[in-house]
Amino acid sequence: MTGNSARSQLPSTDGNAAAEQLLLEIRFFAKPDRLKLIRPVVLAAARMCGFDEQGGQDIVLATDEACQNVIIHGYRGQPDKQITLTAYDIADGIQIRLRDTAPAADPAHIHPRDLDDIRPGGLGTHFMQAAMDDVVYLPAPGGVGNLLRLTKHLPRQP
Amino acid sequence: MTGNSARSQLPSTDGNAAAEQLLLEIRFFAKPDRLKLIRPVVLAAARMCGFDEQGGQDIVLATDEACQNVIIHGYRGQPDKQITLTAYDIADGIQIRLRDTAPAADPAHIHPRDLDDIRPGGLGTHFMQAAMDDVVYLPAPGGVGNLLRLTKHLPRQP
Amino acid sequence: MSAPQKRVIELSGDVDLEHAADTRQMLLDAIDGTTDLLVDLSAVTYIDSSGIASLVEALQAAHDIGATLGLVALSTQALRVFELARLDKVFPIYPDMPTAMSA
Amino acid sequence: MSAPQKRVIELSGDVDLEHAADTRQMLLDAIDGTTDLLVDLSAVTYIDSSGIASLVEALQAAHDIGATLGLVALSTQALRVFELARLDKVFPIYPDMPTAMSA
Ligand SMILES: Nc1ncnc2c1ncn2[C@@H]1O[C@H](COP(=O)(O)OP(=O)(O)O)[C@@H](O)[C@H]1O
Ligand SMILES: Nc1ncnc2c1ncn2[C@@H]1O[C@H](COP(=O)(O)OP(=O)(O)O)[C@@H](O)[C@H]1O
Repeated sequence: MTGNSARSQLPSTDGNAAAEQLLLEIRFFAKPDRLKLIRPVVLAAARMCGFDEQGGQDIVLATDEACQNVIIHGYRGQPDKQITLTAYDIADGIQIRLRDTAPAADPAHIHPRDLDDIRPGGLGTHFMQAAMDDVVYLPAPGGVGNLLRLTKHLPRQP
Repeated sequence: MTGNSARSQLPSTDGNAAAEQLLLEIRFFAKPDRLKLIRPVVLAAARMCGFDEQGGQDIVLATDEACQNVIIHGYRGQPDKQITLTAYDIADGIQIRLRDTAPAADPAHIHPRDLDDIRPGGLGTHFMQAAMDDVVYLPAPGGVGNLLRLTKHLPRQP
Repeated sequence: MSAPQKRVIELSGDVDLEHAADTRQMLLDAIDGTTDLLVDLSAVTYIDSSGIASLVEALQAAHDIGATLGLVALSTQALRVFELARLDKVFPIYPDMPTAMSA
Repeated sequence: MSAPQKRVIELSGDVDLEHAADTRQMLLDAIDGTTDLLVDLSAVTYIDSSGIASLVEALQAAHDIGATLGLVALSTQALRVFELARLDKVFPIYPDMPTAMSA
């Protein structure tokens, strides 16, 4: 029932940093057609955290690629599984967290192809690394699934 | 903890209609600065359900006004309270549901000002009625709070 | 030009609940004499009932001192909101600044 | 015009995971002879790694039959994605259709 999730309380922080502020939580089924709903809200969150259009587009790309990987590799296309995305304003940037309930991924096996070995695929994790400052794969807090943390800091003021 | 809400299952429907499909669920704190994150995702959901730009903008306006009323009248500005928005593709249109945990609102007291009595305020509920086909205030399922259901059907094909 | 002097106030971005207090203050601050006012909405990306409320309050404050307040360069979204509120007949609305200036 | 004939394929909207199968099929279907191909990206609103994958596959299929495949009119976002993948030196990239046609 929808009612249950309405009454569980949104976390004001995850306990890490006093300066971080939860902007919103989105839950959606792990289907390719949902990504067009996620991109605009991630862009708006990036702008709210102070990123310019280019920075925002990079954050959108990284988040989109991360969701694609959960859909394809984590859930192997099962469309009834869900992804939970939270966006945090971390004062000097943004942090996006993606949670899934897929089997635990082994970070050692998650890496892009060699960029010089030109072939279709193998670029998603490269985009995530190139677009963000920090990409961390963690086990989901409290058990089943994965937590991916994407962090990007604002460029220093000149 | 964020982990709790990740494991409670998203409803595939609310039990009403077989044809309705949950597009996504968003939870956010009831603060005015969050509305700019909500508008673009509602627009994207409206486009996904088949609405044109004008229809999408009407749905965005109605949803935004509904959130404003929860922030101002429901929660009376308390910024630690939350709103849960779900968007459904109902095959011939869209349904937006807003849940809050504010004291039960009395629908008899919720109405716009007389449009001819020109003064600041009193237009939000008018915009909701004018932009949507159906606006229903319900008690939240399972107890505390309110559930607002905004429905708009696609224009008939010529 | 023989038309009376008009003061132009520019609103921009999202004229929404987040910015309602600033919008209201900015408009009311501008009404300090009998100069007629034009509110340039060309850079407004979104406007809602809170923005409309500020503009209605400013219109009434302008009328109180014998001034006028016109709206200029509304987007499709802004025009739609004024029409839904049936305020498109209450505010003078001009498509662009030259038209508004020579009205 | 003395340039060899070129076939233009137009991609539009979000060239993302949702449309990956269609994008791939459309591109591969176009590679049916030795005609050189130009992919017009001017109407593309977003492109991700799945779109890039289809274009890389099409490029390789074109090369296999001795044809070329160029990209035309990339948005800032699209160009950025090709640069991040270091594919901006692998694909011929043209700012607009006239330039691409006369190349
Ligand atoms: N969420 C994930 N769960 C499990 N494995 C993953 C995940 N993300 C990436 N991987 C692994 O990392 C590899 C590289 O990912 P990526 O660079 O996005 O390219 P691609 O998805 O096209 O293979 C994938 O092929 C997969 O084996
Ligand atoms: N969610 C709500 N909870 C309680 N009362 C509400 C709610 N929404 C609207 N109302 C009541 O309905 C009235 C009209 O609302 P509206 O047309 O949006 O104009 P305004 O918010 O400017 O007063 C409000 O003044 C309030 O008394």
